[in-house]
Amino acid sequence: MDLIRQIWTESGIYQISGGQIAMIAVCLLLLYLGIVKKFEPLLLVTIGFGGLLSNIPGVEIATGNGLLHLAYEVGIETGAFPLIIFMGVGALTDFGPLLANPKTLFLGAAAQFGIFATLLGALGLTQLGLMDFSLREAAAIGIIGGADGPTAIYVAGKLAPHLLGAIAVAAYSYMALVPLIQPPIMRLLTTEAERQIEMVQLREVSKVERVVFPLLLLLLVALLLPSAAPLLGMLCFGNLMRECGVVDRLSDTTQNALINIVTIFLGLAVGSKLGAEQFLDWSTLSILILGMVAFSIGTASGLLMGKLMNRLSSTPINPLIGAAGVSAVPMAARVANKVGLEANPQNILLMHAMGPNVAGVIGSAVAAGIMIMFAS
Amino acid sequence: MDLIRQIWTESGIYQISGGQIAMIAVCLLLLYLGIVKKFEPLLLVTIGFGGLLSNIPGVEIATGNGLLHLAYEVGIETGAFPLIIFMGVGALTDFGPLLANPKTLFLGAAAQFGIFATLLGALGLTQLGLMDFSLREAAAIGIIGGADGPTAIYVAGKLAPHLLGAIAVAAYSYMALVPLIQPPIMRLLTTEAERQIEMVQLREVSKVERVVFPLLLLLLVALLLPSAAPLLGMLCFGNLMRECGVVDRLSDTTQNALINIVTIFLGLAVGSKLGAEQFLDWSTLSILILGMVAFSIGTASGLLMGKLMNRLSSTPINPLIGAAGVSAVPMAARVANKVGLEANPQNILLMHAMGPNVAGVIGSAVAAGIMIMFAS
Amino acid sequence: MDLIRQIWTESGIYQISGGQIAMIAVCLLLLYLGIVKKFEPLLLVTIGFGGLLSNIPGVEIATGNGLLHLAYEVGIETGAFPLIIFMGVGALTDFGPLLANPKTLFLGAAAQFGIFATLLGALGLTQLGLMDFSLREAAAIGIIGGADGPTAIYVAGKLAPHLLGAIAVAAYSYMALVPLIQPPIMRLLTTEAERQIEMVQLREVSKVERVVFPLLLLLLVALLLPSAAPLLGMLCFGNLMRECGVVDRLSDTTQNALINIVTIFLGLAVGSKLGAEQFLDWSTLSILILGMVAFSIGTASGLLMGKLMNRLSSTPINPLIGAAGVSAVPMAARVANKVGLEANPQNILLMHAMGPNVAGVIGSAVAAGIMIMFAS
Amino acid sequence: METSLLDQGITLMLVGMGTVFVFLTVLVIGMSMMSAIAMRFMPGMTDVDATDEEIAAITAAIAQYRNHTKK
Amino acid sequence: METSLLDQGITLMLVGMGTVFVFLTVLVIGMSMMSAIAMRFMPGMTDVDATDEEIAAITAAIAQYRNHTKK
Amino acid sequence: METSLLDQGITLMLVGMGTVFVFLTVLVIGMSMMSAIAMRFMPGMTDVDATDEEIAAITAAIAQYRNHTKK
Ligand code: NA
Ligand code: NA
Ligand code: NA
Repeated sequence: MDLIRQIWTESGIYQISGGQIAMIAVCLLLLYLGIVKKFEPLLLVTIGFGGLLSNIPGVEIATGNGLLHLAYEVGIETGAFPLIIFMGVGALTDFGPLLANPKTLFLGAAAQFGIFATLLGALGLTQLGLMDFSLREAAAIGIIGGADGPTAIYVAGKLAPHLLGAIAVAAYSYMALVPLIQPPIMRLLTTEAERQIEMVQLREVSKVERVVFPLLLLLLVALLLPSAAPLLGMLCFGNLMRECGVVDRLSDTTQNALINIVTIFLGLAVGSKLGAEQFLDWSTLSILILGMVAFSIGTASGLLMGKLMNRLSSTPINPLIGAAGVSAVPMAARVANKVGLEANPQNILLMHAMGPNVAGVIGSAVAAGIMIMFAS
Repeated sequence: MDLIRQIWTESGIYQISGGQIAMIAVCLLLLYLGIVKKFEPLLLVTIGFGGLLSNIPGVEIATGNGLLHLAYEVGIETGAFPLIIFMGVGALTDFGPLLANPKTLFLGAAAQFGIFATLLGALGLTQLGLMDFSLREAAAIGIIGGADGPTAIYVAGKLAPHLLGAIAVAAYSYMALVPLIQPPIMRLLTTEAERQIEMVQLREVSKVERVVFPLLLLLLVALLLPSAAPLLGMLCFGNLMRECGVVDRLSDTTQNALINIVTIFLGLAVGSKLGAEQFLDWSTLSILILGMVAFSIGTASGLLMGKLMNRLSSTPINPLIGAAGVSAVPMAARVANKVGLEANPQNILLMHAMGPNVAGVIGSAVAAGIMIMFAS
Repeated sequence: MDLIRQIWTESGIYQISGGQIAMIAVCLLLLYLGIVKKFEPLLLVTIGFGGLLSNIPGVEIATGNGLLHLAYEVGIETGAFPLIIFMGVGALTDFGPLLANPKTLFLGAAAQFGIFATLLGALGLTQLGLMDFSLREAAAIGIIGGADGPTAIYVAGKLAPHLLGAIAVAAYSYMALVPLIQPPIMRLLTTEAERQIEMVQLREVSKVERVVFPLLLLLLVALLLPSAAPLLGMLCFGNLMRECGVVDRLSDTTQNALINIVTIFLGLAVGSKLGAEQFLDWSTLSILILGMVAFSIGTASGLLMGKLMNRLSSTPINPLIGAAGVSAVPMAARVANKVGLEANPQNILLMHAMGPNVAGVIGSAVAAGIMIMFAS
Repeated sequence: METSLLDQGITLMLVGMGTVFVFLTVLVIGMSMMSAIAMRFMPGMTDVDATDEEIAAITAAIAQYRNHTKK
Repeated sequence: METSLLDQGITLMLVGMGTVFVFLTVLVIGMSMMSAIAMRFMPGMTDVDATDEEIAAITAAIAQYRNHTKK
Repeated sequence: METSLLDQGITLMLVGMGTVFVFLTVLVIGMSMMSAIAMRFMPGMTDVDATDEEIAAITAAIAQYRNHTKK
C-alpha cells in the first residue's frame, strides 16, 4: 500500500502545478509553430521539446545532474555552443554578395538601431517603475533586435542567464515571424516606385577575395573591438574553412554533423530554461513585447537607411533590401525578395538582399561586443 | 642497467595477474562473438576492446585520467550516454506497427515479468545466503530481463555502478543469443496450430498519428510516472525529430554520426568496468545465470500473454509475436518471424512482431522508472 | 566620453604588443603554408587560426573560460584528443603492405633514431649552457623526430605542456616540409644504382590477418611496454573497427565526423598555446632547429638501415623506402616513390614504402611509451 | 517487525507489474482515441512511400557503393 | 551626481551605434581596398561553378534518395 | 656521484633504441607466425575487391558530386 501511495504522490498528476500546465501548453505551441507552420523548426522543435521535459514535475532533467542541465552548463554557461554554431554559420555562409557590394554593410549597420532602441525601451520601463531591469538585463534584451539566435544566446548567457529562456524564445519566435512582421512595415515606409527599383547585377567575386575576407574581418575585430572577437572569430574561422578549399572535410563536418549535434543540445539546453517558475514572470511578457518592438525598429531603420543610400548612391538601391539588415538569415532576404516581386515581377532582389542580410550578422556581433564590454 | 630493470618491472609480463589473463580471454571471446558470430557487434566489439585495454597491467587507461575512465565519468555516471543512445533509438524506430495495432502493447507489458521475476530471484539467492545482493543491486540485475542495452546501463549506472560491467555484458550477450535462447521456449509453449496462425494485414498509419504519438507518450509519462521521463523523454524526442519532417538534418545526424560516436565511447566506457578485480567475482556468475533466467521468463510470459490474447481477441493473434515483447530490437521480431515461417511458409509475422518489439522498449523503460523510484 | 575612452583603451590598437604582432605574422605564415602551399592544411589552418585568435589582446579566448582554453583542458591536458585522432588514424590505415612484408618494420624502427638523437641534442645544448632543458623537456622535443602529430602532442601534453605550441608547430611544419627536406638526404646517402632497385610485388593479405593484426599488436604492447598502450591501443581499436567488417557504421563515423570534429578542436587548442609570451622564446627557436635535425637524422638512419637490409636480404630492397620510416604518412611514402621514379621510370615504390611508413607510426608510439615511462 | 528483503521484492514485483500494465493500458486507450480523432478529422493523410524504380535502383547502387568503400 | 540608468542607456545607444557604423565603415574601406588589390594583381581567379548536366542529374537523384530514406 | 643529464640521455638513447628494435622484432616474429598460421589453416580468404564497372562509375559520379557540393 505504501508503494502504491508513493507512486501516486510521485506521479505527475499529483505534483503538477498550474504553471507547469501553462508552460506545457506554451511548449506545445512552440512545437506547433515549428512543425506545422515550419517556423525556424530546427530551434523551435528542440527548444519546445526541451521545455516540455523541463516541466515534468519531480524529476531531475533540467536541474542537478539531469542531461539538459548538464548541456546548459557545458555548452551555454561557457558560451561554447553559440560559438560553435557561429563557426557552423560561417561555414554555411556565402559572403560573395557582400564582397560584390560592400556598401550594403551600412544597411546591416543601420538595422542594429533596433538593438539599442530596445535597450533604451527596457530601461524606460524601469524608469517608469513598470519593470526592474538592470543595465545588463536591458542589454541582453536589446540583443533580440539583432535577429540572430546564437548571438542572443551568447550575450544572454553572459549578461543575464536567468532571462535566457525568454530571450531565446523571443529571438527565435520573431525570427520565425519575420514573414508576418516585416511586410507591413516595408509597405508603410517605402513608395511603390521605390519597391519597383531594379538593381544592377552583382559582379563576380574571386576566390582570393573570399579567402582573404574572413582574415581581414578578424584582423579588424582584433584591432578595433576585441570583445566581439569570440563571436566574429569563430564566424571567420568557419568561413575560412569553407572558402580556403584545402580543408573541405573539416568544413563539411562543421556544416553538417557538428552544427547538427550542437543544435540539438543547444535547443534542449535553452529548453531547460523554460521551467514554469523562471519563465512565467512579468519580465517574460515585457521581453516578448520589447523583442517585437526591437524587430520593428530594426526593420524600419534598415529601410530608412536604404532610402537614404538610394538617394546618395550613383547606382540604384532598392530600399527593401535594407529590411534584410536585421539578419534572420535567410528569411529576411527572402521576404525582401518577395515584397519586391509583388511590386515588379521582374525584380529579383534575393542576391542583393543577401549582402545586408549577412552584414546584419556581423553588425549584431559588433553590437554584442559593445554590450559585453560595457555591461559586464 | 637500472633502466632495463625498470622496463622489465613495468612490463606486462612481469606485472600481469592471473585474473587479467582470464579477463583478456573473456574479452577475446566477446570479440569473437561480435566479429565472427556477428552477435550485437556494435556493442560487443567496443565493450570487448575496452575490456582488453582495461586489463593491461600498470597503465592508466580505465582509471584516473585515462580516456576510458573519463568516458565513464562523463557519459555513464551522468547517464548522458544511454540517454543519447535512447534518443538515437527513437530516431531510428518506426512506431507504425504499434500505432496500427496498439493492443500489442500488452505483449510488451507481459514480457516485463522477466524483470521482476529476476529481481525476486536475486533476492531469493540472498535469502538463501548464497549471495548478498541489496534491493538496489537486485533491481539493477533484474533489468537485464528488459533485453534493452541502454536501459540496463542507465539503471545499473544509477543503482549499482559496481555491477555495471557484468550487467552490460550479460544484457548484450543474451540479446545476442536471442536466436538460440528463444526458439526452444517458443516451441515448448505454443502448439503447431498456434504457430501457423496468420494475422490480418496492418492498416496504414497517418503522418499525424506518427507525429502525435511521441508527444502523447511523453505526456502520459509526465502525468503518471515521471521517474521514467528521462529515458522515455529522449526516446520520444528522437522519434519526434524523425517523424515531424521539418528537422530531417537533425534526425539524420542523430541516427548516424551522433549515435555512432556515443556508441563507441559507451562501449569503451562499459569496457572500463571489465577490470579483473571487479568482474571476476561470484556475483558476476550469478548475474550471468540470473540474466539467462530473466530472458527465458520474459520470453515465456510474452508467449503466454499472446496465447491469452489470441483466445480473447476477435482477430487472430499468433502467440509467437509475444516473445518479441522482450525488446532485443529487431532480433526478437526476426526470431518470431522465423519460427512462424517454419510452421507455415505463408506466415510473414515480421511487421506484426515489430509492434510488441518496440512495446517492449517502452515497457522496460517504464519498469526502469519504477525500479529507480523505489530502489533509490 | 568615458565610454569612448573605454572603447579606445580596450581596443586592439591600444593594447597590442609587439610580440602579438609578430605572432600574428607567424600565424598568417602558417595559414599561407596550409592554404596556398597545401602543406598539412588540416592542422596548419586550424592551428594557425587558433594562434591568431590567441593573440588578440585583452579578450578571453585562449585563457580562462575561453573556448580554446576549454578545448585545451578537455582535450589535450587529458590526452583525449590525440588518442581519438589515433583511433581515427587506425580506422584510416591499411596495414596490408606491412602485413605483406613485415621486415619493413625494421626500417620504421631505425628511423626512430632521430627521436633519441634529438633528445641527446637538446641535453647537449643544456650541457653547453646554451639552453636549459630538463630531461622531460628534451624527451618531448625529441619526439618531433617521430614525424607524427598526435604522438608529439600527446607526449608534449604529458611531459612539457608549456612547450606544446612550439613542438606541435615544429612537428606539423616539418611533416609539411618532408618533400623539401628528404630528397637531398636521400640522394646524398644512396647510389643511383640503389635508387633504381625494383622490388617484387607484394603478396595479397587475407582478411584474417588484417583482423588479427591489431589484436596481436595490442597484446604485444600489453605484455612488453604497457606505457605505449594508450596510443597504440587506440590505433589498434580504430584499425580493428575498420577491418572486422561488422561495425562499418562506427568505422565510417570514426574516419569522418569524429576525426574531423576532434581535428578542428585539437588545432584550435594547440593554437591556444601560440600566445606571444609563451611562443616567442629562445626555446622555441632551439625546438625548431632541433626538430629539423631530428627529421634529417631520422631520414638518414632509415635510409642506412635500408641499405643494410638490401645487402642482407635475399629479395632486393630499395633503400629509399627506409626514408618513409619517419612516418609523416602518407607524404614520406610519396616522396620515396617520387625519388625512385626519377632514377627509374618503371619503379613504383609507393606500396612498398607504405610498409615502413605505417611502421614508423608504431615505432614512434613505442618510443613515446619509453619516453613517458622514464621521463615521468 | 521488519519486512524481509524478499517480502519487499514480492511487493515491488506486484506493484511494478501492475504499474507497467496500468501505464500501457492507458497508453493503448490514448493511442486508440488519438488515432480515432486523427482518422476522423484528418483523413487521407496516410504515408505515401514513393518508390519509383529509378530511386530504388540508385538506392541499391549507392548501398553497394557504400558497402564497397567502407570496407 | 549619479547618472540615471536611462542616461547611461542613451550614452550606450549613441556610442554603440557610433561604434557599429565606424567598424562597418572601416570594414567597407578594407574590403574595397582588398578587392581592388586582388583584382589588380590576381585577375581571372573568379569562381567557376562547374555544373555539367550529368552531375546535376546525379545530384537530384541523390537528393531524392536522401529525402526518401531520411524520413 | 650524480650522473650528468647527458649521461642519462645517452643511456635513454641506448635503452630506447634497443627497446624499439626488440619490440618491433618481436612484432615481426609474431606477424610472420600469425600469417603462416592464417595462410595454412584458412587459405583462400584473401580480400576480393569487387569492382564492377557500374560501381566504379557511380563512385566517380558521387565523388565528383561531393567535391562539387562541398566547396
Ligand atoms: Na543582426
Ligand atoms: Na524490454
Ligand atoms: Na614515426
